[in-house]
Amino acid sequence: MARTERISLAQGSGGEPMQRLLRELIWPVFANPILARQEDQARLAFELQPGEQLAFTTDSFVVTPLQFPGGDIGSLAVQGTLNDLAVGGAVARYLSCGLIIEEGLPVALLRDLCLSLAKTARDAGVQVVTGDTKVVPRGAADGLFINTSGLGIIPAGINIGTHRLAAGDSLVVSGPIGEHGAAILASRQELAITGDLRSDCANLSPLIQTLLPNAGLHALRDMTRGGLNAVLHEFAEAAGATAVIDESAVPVRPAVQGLCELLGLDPLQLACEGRLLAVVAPDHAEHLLQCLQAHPMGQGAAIIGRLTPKRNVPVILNGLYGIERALPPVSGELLPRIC
Amino acid sequence: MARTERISLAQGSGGEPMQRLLRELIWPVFANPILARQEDQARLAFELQPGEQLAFTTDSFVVTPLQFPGGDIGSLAVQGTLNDLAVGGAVARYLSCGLIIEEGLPVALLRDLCLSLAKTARDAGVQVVTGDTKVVPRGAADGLFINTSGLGIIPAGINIGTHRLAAGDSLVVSGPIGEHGAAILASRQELAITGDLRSDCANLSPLIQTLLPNAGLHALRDMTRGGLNAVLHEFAEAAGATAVIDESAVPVRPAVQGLCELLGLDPLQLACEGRLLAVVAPDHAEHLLQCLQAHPMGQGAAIIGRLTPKRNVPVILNGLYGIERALPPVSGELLPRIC
Amino acid sequence: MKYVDEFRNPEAVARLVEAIRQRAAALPPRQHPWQLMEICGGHTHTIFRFGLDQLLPDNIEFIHGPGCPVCVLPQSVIDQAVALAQRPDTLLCSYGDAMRVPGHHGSLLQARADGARVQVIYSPRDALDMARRHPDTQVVFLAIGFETTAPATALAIRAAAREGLTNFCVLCHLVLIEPPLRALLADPDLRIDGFVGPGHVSLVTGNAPFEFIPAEHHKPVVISGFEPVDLLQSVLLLLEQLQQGQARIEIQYRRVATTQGNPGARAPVDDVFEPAPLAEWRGLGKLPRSGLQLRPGYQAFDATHLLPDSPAPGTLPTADSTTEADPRCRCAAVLSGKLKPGQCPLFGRECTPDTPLGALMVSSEGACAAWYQYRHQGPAHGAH
Amino acid sequence: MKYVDEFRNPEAVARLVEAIRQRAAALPPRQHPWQLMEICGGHTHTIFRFGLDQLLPDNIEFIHGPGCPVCVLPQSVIDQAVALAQRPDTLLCSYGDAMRVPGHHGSLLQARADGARVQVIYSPRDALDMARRHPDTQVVFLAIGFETTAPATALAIRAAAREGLTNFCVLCHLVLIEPPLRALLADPDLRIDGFVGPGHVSLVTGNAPFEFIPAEHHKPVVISGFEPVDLLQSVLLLLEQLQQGQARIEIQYRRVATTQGNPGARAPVDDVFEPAPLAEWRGLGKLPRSGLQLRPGYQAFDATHLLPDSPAPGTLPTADSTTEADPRCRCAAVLSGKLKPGQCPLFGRECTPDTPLGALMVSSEGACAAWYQYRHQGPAHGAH
Amino acid sequence: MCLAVPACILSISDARHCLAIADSGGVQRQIDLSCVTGDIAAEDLIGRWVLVHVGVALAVISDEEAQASLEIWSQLQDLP
Amino acid sequence: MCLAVPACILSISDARHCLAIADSGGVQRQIDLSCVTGDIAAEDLIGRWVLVHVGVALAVISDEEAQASLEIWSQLQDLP
Ligand code: SF4
Ligand code: SF4
Ligand SMILES: [Mg+2]
Ligand SMILES: [Mg+2]
Ligand SMILES: [Mg+2]
Ligand SMILES: [Mg+2]
Ligand SMILES: [Mg+2]
Ligand SMILES: [Mg+2]
Ligand SMILES: [Mg+2]
Ligand SMILES: [Mg+2]
Ligand SMILES: [Mg+2]
Ligand SMILES: [Mg+2]
Repeated sequence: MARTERISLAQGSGGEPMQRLLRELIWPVFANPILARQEDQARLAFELQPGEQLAFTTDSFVVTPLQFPGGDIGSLAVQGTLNDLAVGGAVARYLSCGLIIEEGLPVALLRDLCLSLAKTARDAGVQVVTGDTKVVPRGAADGLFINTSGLGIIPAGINIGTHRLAAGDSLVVSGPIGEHGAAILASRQELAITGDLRSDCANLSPLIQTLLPNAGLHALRDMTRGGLNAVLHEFAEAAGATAVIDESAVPVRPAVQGLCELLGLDPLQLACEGRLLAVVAPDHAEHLLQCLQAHPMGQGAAIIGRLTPKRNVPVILNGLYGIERALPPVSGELLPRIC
Repeated sequence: MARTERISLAQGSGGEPMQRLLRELIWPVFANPILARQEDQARLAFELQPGEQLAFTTDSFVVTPLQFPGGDIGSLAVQGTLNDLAVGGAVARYLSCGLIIEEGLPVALLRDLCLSLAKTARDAGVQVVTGDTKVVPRGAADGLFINTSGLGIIPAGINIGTHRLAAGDSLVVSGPIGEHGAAILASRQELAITGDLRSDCANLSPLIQTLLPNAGLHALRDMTRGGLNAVLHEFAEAAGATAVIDESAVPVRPAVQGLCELLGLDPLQLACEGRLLAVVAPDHAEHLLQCLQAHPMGQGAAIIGRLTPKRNVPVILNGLYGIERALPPVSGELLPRIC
Repeated sequence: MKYVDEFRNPEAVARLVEAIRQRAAALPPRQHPWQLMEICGGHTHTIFRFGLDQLLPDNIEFIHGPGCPVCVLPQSVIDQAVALAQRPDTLLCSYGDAMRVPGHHGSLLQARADGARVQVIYSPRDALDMARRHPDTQVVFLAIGFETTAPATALAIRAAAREGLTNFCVLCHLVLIEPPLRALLADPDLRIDGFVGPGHVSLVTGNAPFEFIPAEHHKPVVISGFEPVDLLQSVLLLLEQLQQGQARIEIQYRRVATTQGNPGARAPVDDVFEPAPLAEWRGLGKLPRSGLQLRPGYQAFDATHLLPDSPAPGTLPTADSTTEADPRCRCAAVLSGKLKPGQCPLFGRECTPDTPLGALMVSSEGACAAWYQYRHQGPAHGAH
Repeated sequence: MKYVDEFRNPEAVARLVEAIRQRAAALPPRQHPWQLMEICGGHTHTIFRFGLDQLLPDNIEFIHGPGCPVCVLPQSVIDQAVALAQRPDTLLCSYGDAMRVPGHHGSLLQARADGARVQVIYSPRDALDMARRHPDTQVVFLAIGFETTAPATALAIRAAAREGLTNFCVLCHLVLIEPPLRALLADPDLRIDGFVGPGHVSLVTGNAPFEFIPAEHHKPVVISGFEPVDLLQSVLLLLEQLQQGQARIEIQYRRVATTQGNPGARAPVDDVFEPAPLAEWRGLGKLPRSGLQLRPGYQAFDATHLLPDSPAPGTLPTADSTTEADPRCRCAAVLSGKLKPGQCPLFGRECTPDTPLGALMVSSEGACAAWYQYRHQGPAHGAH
Repeated sequence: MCLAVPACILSISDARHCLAIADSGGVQRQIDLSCVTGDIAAEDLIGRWVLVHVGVALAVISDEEAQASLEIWSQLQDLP
Repeated sequence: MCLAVPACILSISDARHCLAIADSGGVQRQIDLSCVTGDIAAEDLIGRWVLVHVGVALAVISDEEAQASLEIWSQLQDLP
């Protein structure tokens, strides 16, 4: 029988087939002494110095397709959670990993995705210390969903967050936007689009570490679902301010722009998975930009606008011809347009 | 339009419809000051005393149907994770909550399930401090999946775990087994079975707190997927021993037994969600049993067997007529039999 | 991108704006501004996206026309599409644009959330591919659009016929640009002075659908491209005609549009379709010979056969028509330039892009939707 | 549970065991033990679950018979079921028992993991309900079983016929108990001394299928219930006959079984089915008139019509038959009591419940599977 | 083969199709009575025990015979 | 209405059905050339730019006319 070996419901049953899956595929991939104890909970001999805070975050990853140019759901599941820790100034330490597997997923694919997850974690110096594996019937999930939760330490003295946003602050992006969203859209079979599109997904922590010493840094956010648009609205609302963006200053790669022209989409709404928006006091903006541009992950960084005292809309785009217009919030699912 | 209000993909888009969902449904339900900061990560001013350990666990909940006699996916998602913390001796403190919602889920149902989750957490004295909400297309999930990760503190001096298991130890269950699995099976439309079946799902922490002072307590496990059978195999393997069970000592409620007779299933394989197996030094077993029976959640507790030096199989059942037989591990999905 | 970036050049725009300003100043003085209607929603989109209306001098004003196939889609067609999508064996394929348009029982997005099978596609060929890949599924393609979009639909139907695909059919609401323009221009109060013609319709049709405008109404038409430089050039050409008292069709979009249009694009349409006696328009009512229907030889591809109360083959769906959902709706006045969107009493209150009541709020190309998104975010911020 | 717990009573069991021991001691001495075959897998299950074989004296031994409809299911039927389940519009409904049985291209469980639609049901009526609830889905019910199970299948088919359900049909592999017993008893080397008769077949059929055993082979038969007390009583009754040199049919399971059986259960079967000329058995090959097929009036419910190379209507599936997957398989010897399961060279090595090679390892009722699960967990632990 | 369980008829759920609700050890399911209503009306089976296989009642359990069966072993102690 | 984008023909992917691969700003998709091959063979369109709407090329772009269009504004500075 030359059947592709596939995950069966039995492997989620709690019995021997599941133990075998864990023993042969899951545990070896994530091998570390804490996980190896096979208890229901990881036991961490954690130490927190005075002034340090514990950062805790969770994200589920439901990307389709599971593998895409530039990454896969495994690497993304680590990067996304590490980024959510990093934008709070935290140094990531431990991850959990919850797999929800659809019956029928090829075992080889699952292994590749878990290896990718484990490698990304290892490269980032974090351990997957606790996990859970569920198998659901065909049609009850879409191949594989991964939840990761992350634990990290925010060093004493770090104080960034939306509470520090203020009118006058400069807005800086770390690179061209929309590349993850564009790569995912193009990867979907039904649109049958190819091109020079790669997800920007990345662990932003090393980049963020270089920014934290900047005394003018007020807040960071990784731009994920809803893209730059969503973070601008979130920050404007949190600051009680209006974000004014120079449209032509926003870096967009040609292929992303091309895809958007073809499908009638706005790059500002496309997701990123390895870009951040930094908000910084105006007199520290240049220095922050230089820090970003000096790092391989921030070469395409740009100052794109500023927070201003509140106006009638939360986000304003200053267009190519100097005309301001409102940037409406993302209003739903991204639908390609023909008109 | 008298449409049932249903979750739409737009509500997972990162844009305004999603913000509205979070603002109007999710955040109010979980209301607490840490979550209210709406950062990408919870920031916890955690303090660990010397000797204390941090316990970290994760579980995804994929139960069908979403509501069942005795509970729902929301309460279960809290109880399951709290139990995984508690069996390590930890006092739970914080939870994360990752929702994966299938497009089309009635909003009222989602609200009920979230309220149930929040209430269960509140009743247990833990806060949901970080979360994530995804919406996937119809057919890409089964209504709702919930991942929770939990953080707790293991007090200094607590040392239970599989490393302490030893031949000679007594095996004690906290109550009748298989009730969750039986209730779920019966709730599935395709079998069309009704009866006096209620999930046993419960937060075991209060019960476990009464057991921890017992110096002979070696290990605890909540019996979930694979039921008592799975935990016996896990413990026997970890201890390098054989578990010998008196079949007639294992408490099984009549309706659970009835369902098993009807469908040709073994109650030892049915999941529990509020029962534990305790392993205790033989001379402390009686005392542990009394502690259990003194607590409302442990009234049906029973000593069911013991760990013995390793024999040819990991688990042996001593039957009604004194004949020993091997208890094979759960070999897959639970399939009703006609012969 | 080539043929895009050059036509957005800020310097070119600045010079064109200056030339327009000078030309406008030379127009005869009058009380109300000179009104130019851009027929096509694509132009409306460009105007708002780049703020071109704000670059124009005070005495020149854009009026946003009826040329958005989504805005004019009647609720009855959405109802039919929803009914088809709800059939258990059926997959409804739709352009993204039509997904949010409300019918009487909600939109296709809502129907999908309720369990109907709906797939967003980019090209009619994608719907055809769905039918090929899923032989056990009845694929229904919701074919909307003007003359520009009809050829792709016709080509897909011809391919299905050639292959003998029996699980592919089309719910057809293809419409023609001339009838609504005629209806609009029949209004004796219409104040519009000139028309920016829809370049992408024209490159298929040629000038024919627009010839009645100068001929019968003595108003100039300039067939325009869709980038800022195109549109501003077209405005300039219109002002020149107005200044000189001329009224003829000019083509600004010469890189693709010609007087004759593209007969190669019309041929498959003529083969597959014929004019329908009546078609319904949201906001405009029923207009004679304003739509296309399948010719008798292609009846097998008519999805209305699958509907429970299937109308006589070959007629456009007209059952249960409501041309306007709310009597307070002022779409007609906005369309004819008598009111600005913000002056409709429903604007931004009951009528928003998430809950559109009138035709012009439905698609992001609609005048009210564009106004809402780019100018306002609700009435709390005032009318301007 | 009433009629269950009383028949598991340990005191009753102890007394019965003691009586058996005394009776066995009174049997004439001989070299090899007295072998009693429990025909039915249900009895095998009880024996292993309660360890009844270990309670018997040394000179009494159970031999596990062919009476498990899952164990004897040929690979070709599974292949057909898989092929049907893979059809995009088809839902295959199966008893849980048949899900793990391997065909040539894997089991139904594997097919489902690969994307085929398979639903586990408890009753044929549940399959019928599926067809009613999903009128656009072709529901195929994999009907396996002996005479006990045939009435439920017949009732479901009659209900479907009455309702005019066109999306319900049956892949039928209903078999009869007498032909395999005849085949077994035809073996001149067979050493079995008496038979524990299958109570649940008997309560439908009455004694008829077993009458040839005392009549033609002069061996006693006791029709037995399925609880320990039932089985041990039956053993006792068999020993009495053996001691007295008798050979007749006795009924221990009198609370439900009678000499005549239940004509009310046979009536729907006779209405819907007729004997098939041949049926295939895993491990036994093809046996004449050993199965049931739909009568001509019920051909519309024959799922084999949906198969690409559909056999002539009314014949049981026999294409591509392999009666044994592996030539080293010793199922036949185990079945006839010549070998214990653990003595097969494949047992616990290549042949395990997860990867069954022979018929007797397929279902948890199979002699080898029961032996494996209750006695051993692989060869590492030795043969006993 | 042929797992069958005793069940007590609680009520007739569909008289026309001879369907009843039956209880086995505390769980209830709809079963088909049509094979056991040759000599007895469905309603008269309420409170009686039947033997159920794949949702069909195949026999009415004779309590007398059951008791007789159980008495055998109590007499066994007198066995020689 | 009628979002259309310029695209450069890269190759003929299916000559029989007149399908080509075209590039718009770095992304490629299959498009249908059959409406623009009246006067010119499909292969001769390789390297040419067309205007694409819903996957169908509706016109071959005239570069001369495009340049002429662009020259208008450069002459505008001379305007009175
Ligand atoms: S606001 Fe709505 S109702 Fe009013 S004119 Fe605009 S589209 Fe029509
Ligand atoms: S071990 Fe397998 S092959 Fe051998 S007799 Fe048993 S079932 Fe047949
Ligand atoms: Mg997060
Ligand atoms: Mg995140
Ligand atoms: Mg984030
Ligand atoms: Mg777990
Ligand atoms: Mg799927
Ligand atoms: Mg856990
Ligand atoms: Mg758990
Ligand atoms: Mg646990
Ligand atoms: Mg998140
Ligand atoms: Mg589903």
